[in-house]
Amino acid sequence: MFKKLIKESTEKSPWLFHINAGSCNGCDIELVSVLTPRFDAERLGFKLVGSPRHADIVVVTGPVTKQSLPRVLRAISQVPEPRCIVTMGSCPQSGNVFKESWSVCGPLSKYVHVDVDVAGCAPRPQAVIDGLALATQILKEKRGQK
Amino acid sequence: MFNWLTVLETLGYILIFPGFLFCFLVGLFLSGVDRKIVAKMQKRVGPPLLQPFYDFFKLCGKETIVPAAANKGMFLAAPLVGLASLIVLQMFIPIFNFTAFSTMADVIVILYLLLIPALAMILGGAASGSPYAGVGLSREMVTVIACELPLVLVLLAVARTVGSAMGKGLVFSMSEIVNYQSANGSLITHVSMIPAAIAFLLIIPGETGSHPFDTAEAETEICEGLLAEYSGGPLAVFKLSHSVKVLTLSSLFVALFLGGLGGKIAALVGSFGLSAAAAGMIGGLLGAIVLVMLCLVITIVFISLVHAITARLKVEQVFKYYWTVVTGLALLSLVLAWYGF
Amino acid sequence: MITYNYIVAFFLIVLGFYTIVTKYNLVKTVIGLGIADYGVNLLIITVRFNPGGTAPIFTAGELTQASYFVDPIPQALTLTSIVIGACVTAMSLSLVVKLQEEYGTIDTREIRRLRG
Amino acid sequence: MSFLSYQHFPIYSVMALFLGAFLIVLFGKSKFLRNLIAFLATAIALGCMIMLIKPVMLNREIICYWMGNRAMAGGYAIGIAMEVDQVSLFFGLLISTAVFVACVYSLQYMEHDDNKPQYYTLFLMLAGGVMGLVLSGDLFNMFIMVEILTFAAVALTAFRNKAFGALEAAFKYLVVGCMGSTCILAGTIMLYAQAHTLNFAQLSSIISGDINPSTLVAFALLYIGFSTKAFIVPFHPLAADAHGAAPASISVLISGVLTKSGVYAILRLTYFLFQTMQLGSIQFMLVFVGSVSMFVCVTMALAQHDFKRLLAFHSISQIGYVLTAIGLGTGLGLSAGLYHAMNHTMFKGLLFLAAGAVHFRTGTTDLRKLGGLGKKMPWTCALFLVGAASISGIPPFNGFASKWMIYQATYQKAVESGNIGFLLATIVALITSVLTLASFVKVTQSVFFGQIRPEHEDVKEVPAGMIIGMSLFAAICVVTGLFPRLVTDFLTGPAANAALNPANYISSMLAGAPVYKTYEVFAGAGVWSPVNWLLLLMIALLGVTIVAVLSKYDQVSESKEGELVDSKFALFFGGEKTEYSQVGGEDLFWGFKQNWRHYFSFMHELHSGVVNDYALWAVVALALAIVFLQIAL
Repeated sequence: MFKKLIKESTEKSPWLFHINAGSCNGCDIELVSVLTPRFDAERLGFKLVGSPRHADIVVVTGPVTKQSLPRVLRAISQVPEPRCIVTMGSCPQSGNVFKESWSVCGPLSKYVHVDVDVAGCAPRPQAVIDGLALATQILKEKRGQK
Repeated sequence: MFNWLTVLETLGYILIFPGFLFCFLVGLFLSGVDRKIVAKMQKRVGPPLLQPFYDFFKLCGKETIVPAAANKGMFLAAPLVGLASLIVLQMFIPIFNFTAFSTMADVIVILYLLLIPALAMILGGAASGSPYAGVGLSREMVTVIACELPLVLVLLAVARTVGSAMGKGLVFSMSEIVNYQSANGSLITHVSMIPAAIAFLLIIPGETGSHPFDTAEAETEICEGLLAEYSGGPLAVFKLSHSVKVLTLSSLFVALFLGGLGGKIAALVGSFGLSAAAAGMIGGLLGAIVLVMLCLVITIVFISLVHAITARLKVEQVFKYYWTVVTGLALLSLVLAWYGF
Repeated sequence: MITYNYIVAFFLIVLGFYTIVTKYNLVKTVIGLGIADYGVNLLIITVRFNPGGTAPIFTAGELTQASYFVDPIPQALTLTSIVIGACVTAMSLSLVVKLQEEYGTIDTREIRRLRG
Repeated sequence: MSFLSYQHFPIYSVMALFLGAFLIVLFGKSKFLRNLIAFLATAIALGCMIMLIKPVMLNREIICYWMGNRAMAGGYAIGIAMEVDQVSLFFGLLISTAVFVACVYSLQYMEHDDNKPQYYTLFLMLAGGVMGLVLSGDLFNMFIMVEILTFAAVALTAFRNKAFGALEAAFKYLVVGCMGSTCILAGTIMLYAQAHTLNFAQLSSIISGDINPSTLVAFALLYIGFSTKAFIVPFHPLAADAHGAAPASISVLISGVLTKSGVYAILRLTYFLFQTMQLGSIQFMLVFVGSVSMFVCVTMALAQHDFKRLLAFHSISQIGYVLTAIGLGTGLGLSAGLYHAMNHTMFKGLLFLAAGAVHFRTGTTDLRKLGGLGKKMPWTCALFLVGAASISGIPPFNGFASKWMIYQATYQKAVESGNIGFLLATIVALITSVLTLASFVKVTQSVFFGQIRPEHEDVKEVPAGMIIGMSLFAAICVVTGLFPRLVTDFLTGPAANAALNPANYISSMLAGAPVYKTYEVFAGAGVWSPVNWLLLLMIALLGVTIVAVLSKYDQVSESKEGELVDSKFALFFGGEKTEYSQVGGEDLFWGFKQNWRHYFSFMHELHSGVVNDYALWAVVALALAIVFLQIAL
């Protein structure tokens, strides 16, 4: 019963940790707008937390730059299992307009396993919520495997 | 002298009614209500009422990482000590006429027991070795100092008021304070106690570290401060302690200032004409329900409302606020009580 | 006559304290301690001194109610006190020497590493 | 009387310590003999005191011992007397315990130092001086003991004369201490001029009924003189200097023992010699000085960055509690004050020994240069936490039991006398307690938690002898905290009773037949028994732990021993690589200090470190005491 409770709860309380890997701030603002009264992601239990140790879902924005790469990887490694990595915006997926710049190491999927990609520049809040909801499903599956 | 029934009763107290289960359910329920109400005030739908339960169970299922720099024993033990001491504290606070162990508690003991959960959190955070926890620790301690002075004054004023009313000089015993109220009406009806009650209500958000005073766990500035390195089970226990603390402080307020309702409940139950045992049972149950109701009101007005309408203060502002405004109220009350109003 | 002794004794104590408070030289501070000490010694021997009394040395049977002598106890106390005063001076002067070696000065205003 | 009759035990315990000091001078070259003599001397002193519990504490006897059997002649006490009543024995017990533990600890702690024979000689001289002071029944004898202990303490303060500020601290202490001694001698002799005797009991019987301006000046002189020994305000900077510079085992004696001798003497002075404790003005004086000491020293401690200096200020703050409680003049207050005096000796001893342990391994006590030692020195850390919890009054340790009694005593006194000043004392005491907690949180964070400094990576736990010394203190802290009834019934209760019945003391000395009258010590207040609470907490903790273990709370992921730290187990640094960054030091509570910045900067200016200023404070205090007593009585 306890296991089932945990499994059910995993789906219902995903906490987000947001990493900015050299983003232009567009996606960052969109992510915050997801939590505003208009879209209110908190009704699904989403909560933005300040420490990777508390997080379930890591949201990465920005084309992973040379400067930020080791820091992003370190922060991601500090998130306890089960965890889910969501890239937000086109930058961490393809590099977007910064592709093949000398300072950009992206895409992120070269370095870690990315669970969900939310495309767009910047993605609309609805898309973000959809992606996060998908991430919670993946999280629940990972929970189940354990 | 060894009586199994007594042991069973004690265990029941600890595990079920004023103890663990009650604290767990009501505490998390209160914080669920708090989150919901804050959302409503901000015109949001808000999380489901059971969200804190989900959070708790989810955290229980997560991996617990002990950082290499941490002092493992202290790191893991601190949350448990904090929770256990809160539960014991809850058992000392009389719920109207129902007293589990309150005969041996008095207000100064309670004042000190209230420090232990905060101290457990401070030591746990310190043991994690994180500099964010160091900053959080400093802020938490300053908040504790800030709340301590008005709390002391309020408790002294209560002791004096009840003492002079009972002709004893001063009364520190919790059960005597509650018994006096259930016989003679709530303390809040005394003129001198009104500022004290307001001061106590203003202390609640500070002591529990809820919104405008949550400098110690500011997630945006210092990465959750004391809890920065906690994950999984220990974090769940800390979150639970937070919620239970709201319940503890609210029920302490009810016991100190609204104990007169106990007399009303006893009279109401008496009018049913039940046997003594059944009356006791029903009275206890009714008392618990009334207590939860009152705690809800206190939570909504003094935690959720304050949360929704204020922005986080700086830690020196927290200190200044408590040592001027709230202390002023408490001091006023003490002076009034001293001269017998 | 004996009144002068009291006045001088208290004057010496006050003078000693005044020296300690106002002089910034460590050696002078030590001198101040000495002066205060001598003041107390003078006070002690003045107390219970009977003008014209004999020395309190008696053989068995000699002591009667009519014997007029000086109280011996304060004198014994003075001896102890003088010894202690000498010790104070010796010890404080040795500390002054050490302080001079360590700090290179004997001005009290300079010797204040421990403060606040 | 046989030589083993308990009448002789007081003198044995004093002689054991002085003889030990003498023998170490002779045979101190050999390490074995030196340690053996020091250990035996302190053990004999402790043993004698423990053996006296039964006759004195339980059977309520008062031991009068005439040196050389020169008893009273013609109604005058000519011989030198030792008089051991319950108060003396209570302090004697504290002192001998602290001395014994400090001696056990020194055996290994002083390993790195030279001149060990001199150290032990002075150590035993100091111990013997304090012991003689509390057991003496003669005012001049007290003065001699005061001088002995002042010299020993000054010499020991400067013992590590290469340490930072040691010489300076010793000199300051010597100057102000000798001013105090001069005051004591002047006061003694003024009393002698009035009463023609130096025997305590006889002085008391003559003086207490006939208080004139001259005796009041003597009172003021004695009070100020003994204040310098107790280091209460305005003499607190000397304590801070002396404790900070002395070796830790000596700091234990200075804070736990020497200050107690001052408190003891003030208690003797007010309760026995002048019997003025029922006067409101004397109560006001002691409570006022006590409360000011409490508050000023705790705030000074918050601003310190040296471990031992911080502890020294706390030590005076706790003496403030003791003085406040004693100054109430009630049975409960006395009992609480004596209880707290005892607790203070124990927990402050423990804390100083822990500071010594840190110094022993790292060579520094600067809070800004320490951190993260909890992992390297787990025993020291755990024992330090016990001491810190005790001093901050966290239940169930002993500090809570006595502080709780002090709050009740002060508040009760306020209600009974209708004087709002005592209420202020209660509030100051409660606030001081939480500030004490704050500053120990600071020490805990700065020394034992947080990140370890790179240069302390190879620090080891201290040797077993030092752990044993600390454990003894910690055990006493826990036991006296858990069973406060034991202490109040057998130790502080009889002592408080004796202090409230000075007639017994006088008559047993002068007539040999005391008349016992028992005062109600606990009027309206009780002693909280933490055992039930602790049991409940244990059950709750067990319950929580079982639930936690069942839900796999203890299945943690952690880095393997000796392996390079994986980034997963590194501290979260906002994604950066973990670097050394320790949050600690004197400014940990800036939120508090920011609001009090004017006060703190004023205090910093005031404690200028110039010995002339401290001497001036002493003179001003003396003048104030004389004027106050002349006006008030």
